[in-house]
Amino acid sequence: MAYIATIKDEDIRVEIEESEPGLYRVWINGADCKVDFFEARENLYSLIFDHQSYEVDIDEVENGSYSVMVKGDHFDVLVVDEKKKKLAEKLGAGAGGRQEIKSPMAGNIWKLLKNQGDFVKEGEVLIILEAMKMENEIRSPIDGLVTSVSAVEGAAVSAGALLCLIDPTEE
Amino acid sequence: MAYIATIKDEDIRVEIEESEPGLYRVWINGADCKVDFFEARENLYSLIFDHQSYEVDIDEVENGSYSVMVKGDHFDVLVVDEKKKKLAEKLGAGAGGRQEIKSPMAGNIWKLLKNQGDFVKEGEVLIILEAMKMENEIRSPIDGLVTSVSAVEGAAVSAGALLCLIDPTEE
Amino acid sequence: MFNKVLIANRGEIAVRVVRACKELGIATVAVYSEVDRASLHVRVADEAYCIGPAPSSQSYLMAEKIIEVARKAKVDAIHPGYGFLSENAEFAELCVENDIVFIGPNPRAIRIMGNKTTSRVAVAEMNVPLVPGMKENLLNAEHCLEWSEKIGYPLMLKAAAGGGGKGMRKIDSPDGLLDAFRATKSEAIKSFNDDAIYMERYVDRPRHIEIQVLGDKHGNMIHVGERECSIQRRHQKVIEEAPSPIVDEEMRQRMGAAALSAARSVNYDSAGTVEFIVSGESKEFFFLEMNTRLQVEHPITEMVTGIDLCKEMIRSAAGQELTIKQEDVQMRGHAIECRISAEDPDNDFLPTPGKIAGLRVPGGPGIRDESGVYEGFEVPIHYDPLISKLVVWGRDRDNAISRCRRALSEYIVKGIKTTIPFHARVMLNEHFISGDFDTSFIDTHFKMEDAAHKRPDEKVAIIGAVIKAFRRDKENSQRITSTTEGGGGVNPWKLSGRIRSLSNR
Amino acid sequence: MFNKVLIANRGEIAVRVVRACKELGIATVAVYSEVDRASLHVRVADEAYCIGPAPSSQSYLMAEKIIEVARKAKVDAIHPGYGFLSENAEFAELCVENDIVFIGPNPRAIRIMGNKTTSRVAVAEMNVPLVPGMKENLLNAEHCLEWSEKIGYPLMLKAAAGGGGKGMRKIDSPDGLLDAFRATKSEAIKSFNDDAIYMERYVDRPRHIEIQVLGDKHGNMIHVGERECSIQRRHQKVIEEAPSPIVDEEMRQRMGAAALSAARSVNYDSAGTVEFIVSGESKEFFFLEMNTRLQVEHPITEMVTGIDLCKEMIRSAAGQELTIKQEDVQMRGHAIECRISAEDPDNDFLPTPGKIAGLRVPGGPGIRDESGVYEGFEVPIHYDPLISKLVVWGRDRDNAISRCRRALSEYIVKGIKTTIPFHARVMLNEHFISGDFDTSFIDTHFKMEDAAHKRPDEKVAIIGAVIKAFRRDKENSQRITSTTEGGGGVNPWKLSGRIRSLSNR
Repeated sequence: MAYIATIKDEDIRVEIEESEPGLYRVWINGADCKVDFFEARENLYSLIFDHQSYEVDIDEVENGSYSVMVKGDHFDVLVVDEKKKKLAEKLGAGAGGRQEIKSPMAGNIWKLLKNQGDFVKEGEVLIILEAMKMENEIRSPIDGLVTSVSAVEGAAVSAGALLCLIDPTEE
Repeated sequence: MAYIATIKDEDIRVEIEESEPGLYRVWINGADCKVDFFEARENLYSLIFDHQSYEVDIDEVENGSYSVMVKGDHFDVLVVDEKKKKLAEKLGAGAGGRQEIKSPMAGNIWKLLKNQGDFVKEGEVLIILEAMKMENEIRSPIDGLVTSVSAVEGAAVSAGALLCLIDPTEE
Repeated sequence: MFNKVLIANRGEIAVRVVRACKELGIATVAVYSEVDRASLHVRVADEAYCIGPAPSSQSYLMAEKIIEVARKAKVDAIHPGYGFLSENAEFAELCVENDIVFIGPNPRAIRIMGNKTTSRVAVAEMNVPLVPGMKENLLNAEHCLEWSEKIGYPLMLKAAAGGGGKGMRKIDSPDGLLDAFRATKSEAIKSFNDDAIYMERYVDRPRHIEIQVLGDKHGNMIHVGERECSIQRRHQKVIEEAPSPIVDEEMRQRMGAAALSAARSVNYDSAGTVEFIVSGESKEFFFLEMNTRLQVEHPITEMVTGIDLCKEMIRSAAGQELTIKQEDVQMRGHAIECRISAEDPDNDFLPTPGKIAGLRVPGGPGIRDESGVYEGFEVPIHYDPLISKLVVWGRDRDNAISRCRRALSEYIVKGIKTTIPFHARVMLNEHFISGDFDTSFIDTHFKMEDAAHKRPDEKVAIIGAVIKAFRRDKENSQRITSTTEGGGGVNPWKLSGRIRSLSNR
Repeated sequence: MFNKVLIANRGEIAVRVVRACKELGIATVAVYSEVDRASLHVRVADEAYCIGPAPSSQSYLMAEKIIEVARKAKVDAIHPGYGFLSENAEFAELCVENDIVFIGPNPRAIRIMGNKTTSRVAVAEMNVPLVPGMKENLLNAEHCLEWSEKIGYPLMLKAAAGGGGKGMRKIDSPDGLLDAFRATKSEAIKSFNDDAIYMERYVDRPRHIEIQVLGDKHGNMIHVGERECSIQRRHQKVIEEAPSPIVDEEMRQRMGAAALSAARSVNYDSAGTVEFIVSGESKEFFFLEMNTRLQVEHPITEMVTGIDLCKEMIRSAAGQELTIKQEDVQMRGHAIECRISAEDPDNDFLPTPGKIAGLRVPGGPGIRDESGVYEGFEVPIHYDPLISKLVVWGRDRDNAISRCRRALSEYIVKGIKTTIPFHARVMLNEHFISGDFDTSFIDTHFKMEDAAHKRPDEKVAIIGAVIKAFRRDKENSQRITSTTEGGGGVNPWKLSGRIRSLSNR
């Protein structure tokens, strides 16, 4: 089976087949390696390939999006079935468009600096979130118009909660 | 609700009700206490009652039979719904009878010392099991007749596997 | 000795104090806020009392409430840990009024050392060196020029009400002095609502080095060596070590003597720390402040001296004499502490409260784990992000660093991001390894050097992720198959579509 | 220094050696049997090779196979750990023949010390004291009477081929001597197929005390103090401590000198241990044997001396000179090791292989965890039951014991039973606390005293179990309700009956 792995905007084609339970043959960058893949505990794997032993921490953050830790280094890897990727590309990527601003962590809304109807610049602070005795600024990723604000000052929010929506504007 | 807890052959009546989620009122030995019961992780509990804090390790070994560890001491507690217990007592305990000899641990059958048809004395060694470089003797709990042997010399067995059956005899 | 002690704190320091009490045969009472029922300190203590809602102003800072619990639980003494009520003289007095021993210094020492002005006056009388500068505030531009000639360049303008690294400005030459004078004043009023500023010498390549002292109620006092605390991020210590790479035995004795003088100025009678700013160039040292409590970083001193500071502090509060004499204090080897926080080092140290889904703590020789959490614990959003401290001992600094690197490689926290990878990278940094750094290291040098750091295992990460994706896809397709087989009347096509769409979310 | 080292072992000692190598910057190669794929040593090493099926005779003892892997992986050296091939002179020679350094002493030292007779002859020449007795075997009853007069009572009759505490008999007076002579002979032939027996003085209240030595290939050799190993169960050490409660500095130096003489008799050039039997009465000590490897209990010596024995052993094998001189060796404080085994102490120490469902390792000051397992690991049935070692340091013996007690109270292993509760009870035992014990302590004194031990928390156990039962019953009844509500066409009565019967199994 073939996948496209995307890491730091680079696409890498990886072919894989299972030779025995837990043993995989992987073709990457032209090289062919045999990998012994063992789940030592949930989301923590012991990989042995070419007799090299690695402890690899792999969490699937969202579907196909993996947060990987190897020897203290963190990697974000997006893995997509090659066929699906091609199909998706044919259908077109879909415009960037509306930005959903989500809370990067659990916390309390300290201050709302922008309200519905405000124009904001890229990098401008929208909301200040308080967690663990620290103030954390949440900034706009684009120039745009704040079309809706769901955050309420003083309220607690969980990680990933929608805070507001910003529609792109062209000045 | 009322339970009968049996510990070291002594029956103790315990009444219990849940006053709030995680908070219990327990009547035991005439005393009444409020218990804050929190599952810190699977089968490991933090109990606070009368402001005393305990870490208690409770595993349900079989239905109603609990293996409990408090501050390094191990207790076997059998807990039965009072109503069911009374019912069971009415129906009669059911004769002791046939003994199922089960493997107390995973291991290898090292030696079979008794075969089907052999008479054995209480305490006589039936089987020697080998595990972790140690030989472990499995003894007969009663005087009786070996009516069937399922263990095979040299074979691996898992914990709880049936090794043989012994029917009581009267000399 | 005490029979029962209440610990008015939470997290790793509360656990630390419970352990010390257990080893001394003292019963312990934990207090906890409503969100801390599941906290480790509640589980390890002998007794536990809920004292209010999550915000510390309504729980851990409620002096009256804590005293009430202390009376109810009939404790002999209260250990405040660090933070919260630990440097609150009124609380210490309240304890005394209620016949409860406060495990810390006398209230007067807390009060004097808690204020910049009174502490500087007190220690100056004992001839403890202060950074050369003014004792009063700058009146006007002329006054400013006049003092600049006395002090010389580079110099610092500082807001009198400042702190935590805010309201300071370094001036290199007379050119910008008057503009800076006005700017600092205006900043000071904006930030602190007080435009008083003063002038001080700029300490070149400043390092933060502190001396641990230990006193009892019989007038005995010793110092037990220094800690190097220059590795800071935004004026917060993140890595500490003992001994300091720049302090030799002669300097240690001079600093120790100065620290003892400072402590004697307030009849200090507990464990405490005298902080100095040290010039990395000239190695001159100047009094900064005294912390009248057990510090976060106390374990590194324990590792090199073999003295249990927490136990000694409790013993001394109970009226016992110190069991160690100055001449018995010997440093052996080198210790490093890494503060492990629930913060994402790859994302500007954003706090990462949440559930610790998995935890593996390093082991083996020379490793000490000072943790306040456990697997399954939900790190709350209400308190500071320190979840544990990794303390490492080695025969010398090189051995300690290589051991620390090894330990960090074993340390796994799953579910939330932590500063573990950050520490691992500092342990590989040339400047850190050479010992050549000052308090600006992390925010300047390290940041730059770290950006260039190589990540050799990208291929392993890709292969791991692809195998995981492959296994998931395979499992999903098997689930479809087996459901189909066992599913009886369900239309397999519909089902397959439903599961696909779930797995594509 | 080496670039890469193969560790020909498994479990905690393999992990220990990997850690030492990592700290020295040496790459590591693990070998593992088919059932050990999931073992911790495989996960922490840089490389890993499977060497065969589970039985050690087909894997960890396969010298040729290990050498083959070593050549393939291009390692410079092999560390054998303890057990398996560690005291196999042929294996050490095989390494040399293949240009691989064996991390241990020269093969001749292994061979001589591996044999009771040759080792006694070798050390006797260096005037190391041996238990007074015969060097030959007893010929007949007359010979027996003759020697009994030379040696005096009480005396020991021992099978020449015996070991591990078998084939020994203590004789208190001339009355039973000849009967015992015949009985021991007949036992000897039954147990060892060899009826040779000899006579030795009985050492009163025998303690087992050993001296750690450290040598290099340049003729340097030091001793680094003693370990008290008298706490044994069926002749297996279970708790060790350093220093010994009965050894003072003068005795330490005498024992150290004897140990160095013993080691010099074979030009010892690595880490090793000279074991002595010591009379608890007279404090006389006698050579027992020399172990030519790193011992299980080496960490306690590391804790009190600050010397990393494992690293020194590797450095010395690489041809480096010892970095420590005899005069630099200083013991600080007291260390205790508890061997944590997968055995059920409440059930005659029955082995308990199986899955570790939960694991919490103690932390805080003075604790060292030397573990070979992790949460989720399945302890295999094929190897010895040691899963980890808890090593504790304290300022003195009392502090070490109270800390050990505290640490054991934090230690949780779920899924399998372990010896943790056993250790906790020893730490509360009066005789142990007073230091007044000999090698028979566990099997005699402790057993008796332990049976009487109070279990104050029975009520807590009952309440916990009842609440758990109540919660389960409540959950079951809720499950019935909710299933009924959502269940559509299913007859609720039938369902309820089914679930009840399940929950009654």
